[in-house]
Amino acid sequence: MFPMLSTIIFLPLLGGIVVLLLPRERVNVIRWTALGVAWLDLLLALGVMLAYAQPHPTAVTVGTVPVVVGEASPTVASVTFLLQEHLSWLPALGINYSLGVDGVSVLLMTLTTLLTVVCIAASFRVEQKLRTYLAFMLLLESGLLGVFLATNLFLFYVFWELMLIPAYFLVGGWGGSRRVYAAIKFVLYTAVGSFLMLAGIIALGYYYRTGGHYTLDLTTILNSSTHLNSTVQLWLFLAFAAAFAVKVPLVPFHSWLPDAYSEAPTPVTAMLAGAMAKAGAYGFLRYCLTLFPDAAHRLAPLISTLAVIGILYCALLALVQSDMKRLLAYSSISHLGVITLGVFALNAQGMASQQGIDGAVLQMVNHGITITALFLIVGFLEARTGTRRLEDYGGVARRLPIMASVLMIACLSSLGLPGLNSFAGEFLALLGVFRNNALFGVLGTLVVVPAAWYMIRLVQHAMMGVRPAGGPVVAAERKGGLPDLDIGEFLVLLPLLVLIFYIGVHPLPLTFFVEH
Amino acid sequence: MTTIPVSWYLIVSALLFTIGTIGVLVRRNPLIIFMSIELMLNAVNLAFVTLSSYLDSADGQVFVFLVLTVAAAEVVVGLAIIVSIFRTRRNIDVDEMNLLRG
Amino acid sequence: MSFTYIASAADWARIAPELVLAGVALLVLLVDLLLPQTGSVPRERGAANFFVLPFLALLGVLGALAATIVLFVVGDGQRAFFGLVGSDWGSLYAYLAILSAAGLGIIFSPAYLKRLKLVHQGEYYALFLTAALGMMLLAAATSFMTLFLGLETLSLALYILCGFVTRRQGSQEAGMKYFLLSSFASAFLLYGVALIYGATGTTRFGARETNAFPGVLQFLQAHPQSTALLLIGIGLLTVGFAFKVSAIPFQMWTPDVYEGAPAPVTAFMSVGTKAAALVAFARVFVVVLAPVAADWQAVVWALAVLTMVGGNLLALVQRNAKRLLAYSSVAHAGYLLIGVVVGGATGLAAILFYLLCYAFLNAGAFGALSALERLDNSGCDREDLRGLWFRRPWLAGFLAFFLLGLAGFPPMAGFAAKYYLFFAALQGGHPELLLIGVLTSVLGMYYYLRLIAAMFMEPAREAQAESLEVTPALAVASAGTAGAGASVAPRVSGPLGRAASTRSGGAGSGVAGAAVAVKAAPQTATRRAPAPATGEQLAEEEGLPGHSFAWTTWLGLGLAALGALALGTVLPFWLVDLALKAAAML
Amino acid sequence: MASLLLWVLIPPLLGFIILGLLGRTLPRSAILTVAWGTVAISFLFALSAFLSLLGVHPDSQRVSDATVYTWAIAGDLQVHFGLLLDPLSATMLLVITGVGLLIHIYSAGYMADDPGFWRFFSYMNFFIFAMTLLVSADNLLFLLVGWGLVGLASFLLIGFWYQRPAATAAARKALVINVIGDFGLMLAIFLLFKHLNTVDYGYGGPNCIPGTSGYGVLTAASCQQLGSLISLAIPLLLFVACAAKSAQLPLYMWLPDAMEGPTPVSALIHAATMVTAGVYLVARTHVLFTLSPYALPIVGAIGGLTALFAATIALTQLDIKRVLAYSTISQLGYMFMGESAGSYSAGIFHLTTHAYFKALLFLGAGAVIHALGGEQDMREMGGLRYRMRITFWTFLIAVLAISGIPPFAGFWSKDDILSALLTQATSLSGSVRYLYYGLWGLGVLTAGLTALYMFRLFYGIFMGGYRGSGPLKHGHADSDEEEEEEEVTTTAGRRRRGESALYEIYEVPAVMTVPLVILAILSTIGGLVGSFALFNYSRWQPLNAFLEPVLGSAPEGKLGLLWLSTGASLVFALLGLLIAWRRYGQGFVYKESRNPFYRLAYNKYYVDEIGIALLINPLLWLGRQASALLEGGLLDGGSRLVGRAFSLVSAGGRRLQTGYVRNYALAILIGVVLIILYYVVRG
Repeated sequence: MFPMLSTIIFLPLLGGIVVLLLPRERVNVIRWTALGVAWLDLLLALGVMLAYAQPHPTAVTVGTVPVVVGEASPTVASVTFLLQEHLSWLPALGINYSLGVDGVSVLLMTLTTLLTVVCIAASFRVEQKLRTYLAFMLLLESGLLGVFLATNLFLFYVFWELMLIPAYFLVGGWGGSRRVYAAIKFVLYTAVGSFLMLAGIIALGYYYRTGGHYTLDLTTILNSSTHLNSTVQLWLFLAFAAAFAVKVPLVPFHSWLPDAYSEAPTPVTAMLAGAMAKAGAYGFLRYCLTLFPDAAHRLAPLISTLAVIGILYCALLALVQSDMKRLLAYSSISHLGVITLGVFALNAQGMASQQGIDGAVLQMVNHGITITALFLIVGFLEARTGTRRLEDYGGVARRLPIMASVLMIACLSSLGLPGLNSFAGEFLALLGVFRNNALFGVLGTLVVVPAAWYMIRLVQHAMMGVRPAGGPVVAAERKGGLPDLDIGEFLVLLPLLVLIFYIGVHPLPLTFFVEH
Repeated sequence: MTTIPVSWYLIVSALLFTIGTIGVLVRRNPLIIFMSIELMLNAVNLAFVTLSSYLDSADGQVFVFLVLTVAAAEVVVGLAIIVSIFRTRRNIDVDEMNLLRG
Repeated sequence: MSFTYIASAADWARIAPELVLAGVALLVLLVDLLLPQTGSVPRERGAANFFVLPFLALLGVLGALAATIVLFVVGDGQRAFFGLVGSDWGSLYAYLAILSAAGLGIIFSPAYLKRLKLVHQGEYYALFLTAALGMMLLAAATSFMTLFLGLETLSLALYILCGFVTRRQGSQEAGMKYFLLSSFASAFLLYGVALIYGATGTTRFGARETNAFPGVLQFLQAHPQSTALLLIGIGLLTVGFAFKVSAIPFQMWTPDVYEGAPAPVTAFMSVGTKAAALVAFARVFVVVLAPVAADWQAVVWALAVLTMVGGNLLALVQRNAKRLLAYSSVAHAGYLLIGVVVGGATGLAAILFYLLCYAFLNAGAFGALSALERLDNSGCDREDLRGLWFRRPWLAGFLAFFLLGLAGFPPMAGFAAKYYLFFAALQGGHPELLLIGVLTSVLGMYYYLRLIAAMFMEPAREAQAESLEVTPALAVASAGTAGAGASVAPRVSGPLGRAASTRSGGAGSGVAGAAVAVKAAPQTATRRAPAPATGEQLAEEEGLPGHSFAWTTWLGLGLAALGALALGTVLPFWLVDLALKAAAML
Repeated sequence: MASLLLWVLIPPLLGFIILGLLGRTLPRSAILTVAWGTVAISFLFALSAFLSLLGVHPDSQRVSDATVYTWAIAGDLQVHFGLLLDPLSATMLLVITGVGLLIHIYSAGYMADDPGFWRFFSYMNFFIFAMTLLVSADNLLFLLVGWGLVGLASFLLIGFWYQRPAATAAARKALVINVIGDFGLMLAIFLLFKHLNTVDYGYGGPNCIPGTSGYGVLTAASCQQLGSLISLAIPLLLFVACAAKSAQLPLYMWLPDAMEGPTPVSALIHAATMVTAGVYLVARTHVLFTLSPYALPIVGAIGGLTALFAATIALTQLDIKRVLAYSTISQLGYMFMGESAGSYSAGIFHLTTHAYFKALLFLGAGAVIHALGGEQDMREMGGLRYRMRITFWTFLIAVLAISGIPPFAGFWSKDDILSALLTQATSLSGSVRYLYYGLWGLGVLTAGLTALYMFRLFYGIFMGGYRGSGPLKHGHADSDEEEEEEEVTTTAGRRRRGESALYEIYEVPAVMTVPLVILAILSTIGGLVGSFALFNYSRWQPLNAFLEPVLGSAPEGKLGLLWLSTGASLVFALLGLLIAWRRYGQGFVYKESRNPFYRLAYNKYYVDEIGIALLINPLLWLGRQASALLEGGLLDGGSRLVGRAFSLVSAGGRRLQTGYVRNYALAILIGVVLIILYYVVRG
């Protein structure tokens, strides 16, 4: 069988190498090659998505996740991986090259490829060290895709770390003035978590041994009759959660994020916020929940509490930020808290809530789309005026009507306006949470109020109101340096806008993927 | 003939070794330091022959030869290095050598 | 007190790799004498000299490598010379690491020697090979005698190599320090050996699987209770090994020597010595002293922890890349000691696997630095590395690659190695070592990344930036007109590259010129740099006709990178199995 | 049949899309064609839907539900986008599209000079779409969608002149407070789903079997014992949403500020339709409100207090639109009072008539403002009856209607509410009946106040002499381009005062007066559908009867009580009129009053200031402190500190590395000694 998933993962990597080898002067060739690779990958991903949507009799059901459907009838939903690829790598340690997709990963895979296309297209203005930049972008895509598609924990970890390298270089190499600090902080925070997860993975393989045989294959582990005792589960859960909690991030492990997001070049920020943050939530869902159900049950209140604190606390922080990117960064933490909350919406028996999971996954996709659009618009603005401070802006909607409209739409999506994409995800996730724990549900839902406030504040301060007396924006405007979105920029944003509307109006296909 | 107990030899050897060690620590001239090291090696040699004789085993004696040879080689190399340093610095005090530190 | 033993042909065959090396080492000296003098250029400085000798040395390493592989396949794994030297897979495996490091070190050498105008290459390569020989002997030793012999052989050769740059005081100082301290530590080791000899009556190790050559192991198996003599012997032995693997608190020589020594030598010794000493360490403690493991485990455990924590901590504030790597190698020694503590087949296999991975990464990193180091030992400070990426992107890229590998990022070898080692720790019942190792790795990540940040994310200092920013066009032009400076991009590092580089005068033009543009930039810049501080050195380096052997550096870097990548991705598939088998046979 | 509603929904949506995408390039006529045409089509379909319902017999069959598509399936949650056609939604649709159409027409004149002409109409179309979605959705989720979208439309239109800081601030306030309502609504939906496993309304009577058609929160509410807490929580959460949307205490603050939007917007959204969504929601989900005995009294109490509270503020305001805004709040309170009495149809009835006369009031005010070039201050008006005759007469009708003077529409609907309250009070036992007596009293009192402030407004605008200085040169529609100059002309325009300036004022064009006239007619006769209650309650009230299948029958009152109630309210209304006439009949004279109560009301009881001081500022302060102390200090500083600590240790260790051989040898020796010591100690 054609190794479709491997192709999807490694195509960007190869593309990156090709890009590196292109002659430096042929800037356009370089750009279009990178974009072409990203597009090709997106098409492949879409192909897989379509194939997945077909009824699949050959699906291999490889394990079960307890999910509660309905109040009274706890049932068991199965985890089914399709398009599996398997290659012995280091069988002695249970390390294999195994890939597979299920409904969740198929969505995130497609999201990642889409965002890469968008972010690479948005990077056409990058001039310094273009080849390397694009190569790193593509490498980042490879890493992310690997994270979403790996079904062996070792492989998962390899990709998990692999995506850190390009992210580090992209933040540090092309970022703002405090880029080095931000990049190193980002990597160190992440590294503490990931190394703990590494310890956890090693231990997991160790505990899931039969005879002298170790295994790290998710499929084998989920089908294994070995049941870890709850203490072991607890520690392993914590080890894994450390990595995911930093990546998502949960408060108080989020300190790296505002720095990294605000210092990174905007398309990179968009990638980080749009796709990479999802890796953490995905990890919670795919690993913490399924591998350690008892521990998840015991610790769900803790994680949920952190998530709720993060939701409200970061919303509060977003209210007072004057740097647009920092504002979006905090809003991002806040929204990801809802996703985490949805994932950990366990009921009294420790069963996950289907609405919670559906909503969380939906929200991963939605947040990816929305936050990417927001960051890109802010980036476009910054490219025109050289400033991200809200105080410098005001009344530019008249010069930038299209940009203002697009920003408005993205902000509305972000604040969870019913009828747009984020609403669908947040509603389902919070519904699931509320059902199983009313308190968390209420507190989580409360976020809509500050979210509306800071998002509207962003739109209004940036685009509306009175034009400031002076400052960089006015200066740019006087110089005529304040053109509206050009066609290229608009095309970059267009797919995101379309999805914002489409998913809002008709999220059924996405929930279909999650549940099948 | 009264035999001297083995332990006496070993104690002498240990004493010699200690003296050598102290020599390394307190002297500043690399030549003397090196001589102290040679003293340590010879202390080891004493232990080897003693034990060889005590255990009735040839290994110890072979080892002594080995150590002697190596020590000789070390002298060559060591002196070469010292000379080379002396040529450029006109000074071979080890306490003057802390270009590399930290 | 008499014995007869006649060495058989099989004995010689079992030490074939060592023989090859020894032979080639002598040959190198001989050839050095015979090389013709070309015109007014003294013999030692002749172009042939820069090519023939390293080539020959490399050939020797390759020959030894071939012999090793042959032994892997057809060797009987028996001990040679009455149980003095092993030819088991464990030793052979160690050879692989040592020879890889030696080979890489040799490949990095010509460009370096030429740039620093270091002559006397016959001695250099001969000593290089001798050091490798000593290491192999140390790794293969199955008797304290051979062990001592190997140890001293490698040490003696390295003393000289460390002090090889006679015009650099740091180098001399390094040689001196290494010499004094190493002899000092050897004395302790030797005393320990004597005491153990006293306690057990033999200096042979004895094999696990046969009783053909009974030794310490057999004695201890028979008398597992430990005497004071034995314990103190073991303690002193520990000191000797700990010194060689540079475990804390015996690590102090490491940074000084690594910094002072010529970079290619450091590349070689940092890996080779460590590999040889660790294999010997592991063999003596894990295999031979296994019956009294309870006695020494705590000490080694403490050493391991101290070294992991201390090595990483000390590296944090280092600003010199060479010193930083030296401390990092201390830290890596700490990780490796986990394998000794854990013991068992997995522990040993983990050590072996780690060593091979580490060989490529560390040798590569130092190799990259060898292209930067100047005669006065400057050029490797973080300040100097700032903005390296903008000046020499490929070099910076390689260095970053190796640093990331050392930091333990997949898919480079460092990660796989660490994973296996940590796995061994857990399996061997030492989860605390796993945890400590994992957490100290975070510290490690910081200083590696800080260095990378300096290269990639910080602009060069003002003066440097101005003089060294060279446009590609300028570089192309210079490749064409400056002539002598035609150097090659890494990917044309074969014969083509050599041809291009030896051609002088207006050769590099057209496509070739564009291809070399990447590499030529810094060089041109160097030539144009007016910086008075380093002017003298630069002028000195300019005296020689360019880096006509720079391609060897690229070759070395490429090989190291390839090795590191392959070890991290493809090879573990069977290499770990191999290491496992090898470990069982140590 | 319900699928007819799709054709009510789609045209305005299409209009919005067309205008939003292409409006900038279209000529005005095309914009108007699209904007009017789509709403007109919508209206026609709403009308036909209404008529088709009338054709169905018996009454109880007047429900039709059509599923358009499946929105999402998540576990046991199934959400379909479905349309519900029943008397309630049909009535609402008719009001929305009808009044909407009139206001669309009117706006063509009002907004004629505005550069954002196309944008205005696209937003307006969007509003019509959102509002029709809200009322025609057949489940709570899409109600929520509509609920959010009307909030958005309101936000967009309040902040239509986005360069005015006051407008953007008002828009933000409106949105955030509306989102608080959304929050309540979401929680209510969550609670309902948690206990009933559905978000559909359901139709066709009680149905306790999940999954069957017609099962829904409304039909299944009584099936489960929800417990007193939950059955109170659900209506209260719903009412949070209603209070936010319909500007009830304590969430009313946004509505007066919302007057920053163009006046047609105030008429359509902030008077006639959107703000009544709360009233609609209570009526729609009245089943849930009856689950707990405390829910409706609470609703009533809040409504009553709001009615009085807002009326007192309205008494003192000078900005004519603000007077109308507070009046709207007050009237909405009325509607909730009516619903709290169990007479939901009374609430809907008042909603309908209120839509007519309040829209008329706003449009009239808009005409005045338009004629005066943007002037909204009553002190600068007066005597306009001479120059704006149509506006004058229609405004008078509206004032009479809202004041509850027979036979105008407001009289009937207000009486319906008051009598329902009295009926409820008498029919109940226990202490709760005193509440209803109190509410009735409040209602009557407010009726008087309403007449008072409305006539004050009326006299202030139209009667007496002209106090202003002619129309402002640059209109309300502040131009997009040169806002700096605007400031200058605003002050320059105030040079001449008195009668001569009056002649610069002209009646607004026909495109604006025609809607006024139509609305005036509706305000006059619109109450007749409920007029016969006074004579025979049960048989002669068509609207009541029409809505009965949905809203249930209102408690039947005694005829005597009805007359009592009517009489009282009429007396109070006339009293208010009289006072207003005495005080302002000769023209409005503004006097700074030192009366503390007056000051209090004039400053809107300082609610905004208190809210800012107690809620907003502390929150922002907290955010800033957290940003500085926790983020910058604790977390960032903490991680720096950790790094610093490691560096210090490292630097310390580095100092040990002295470079002296002998020190190194000493270190080795120390190591040796330690190891030997270990072995010695260990034995």
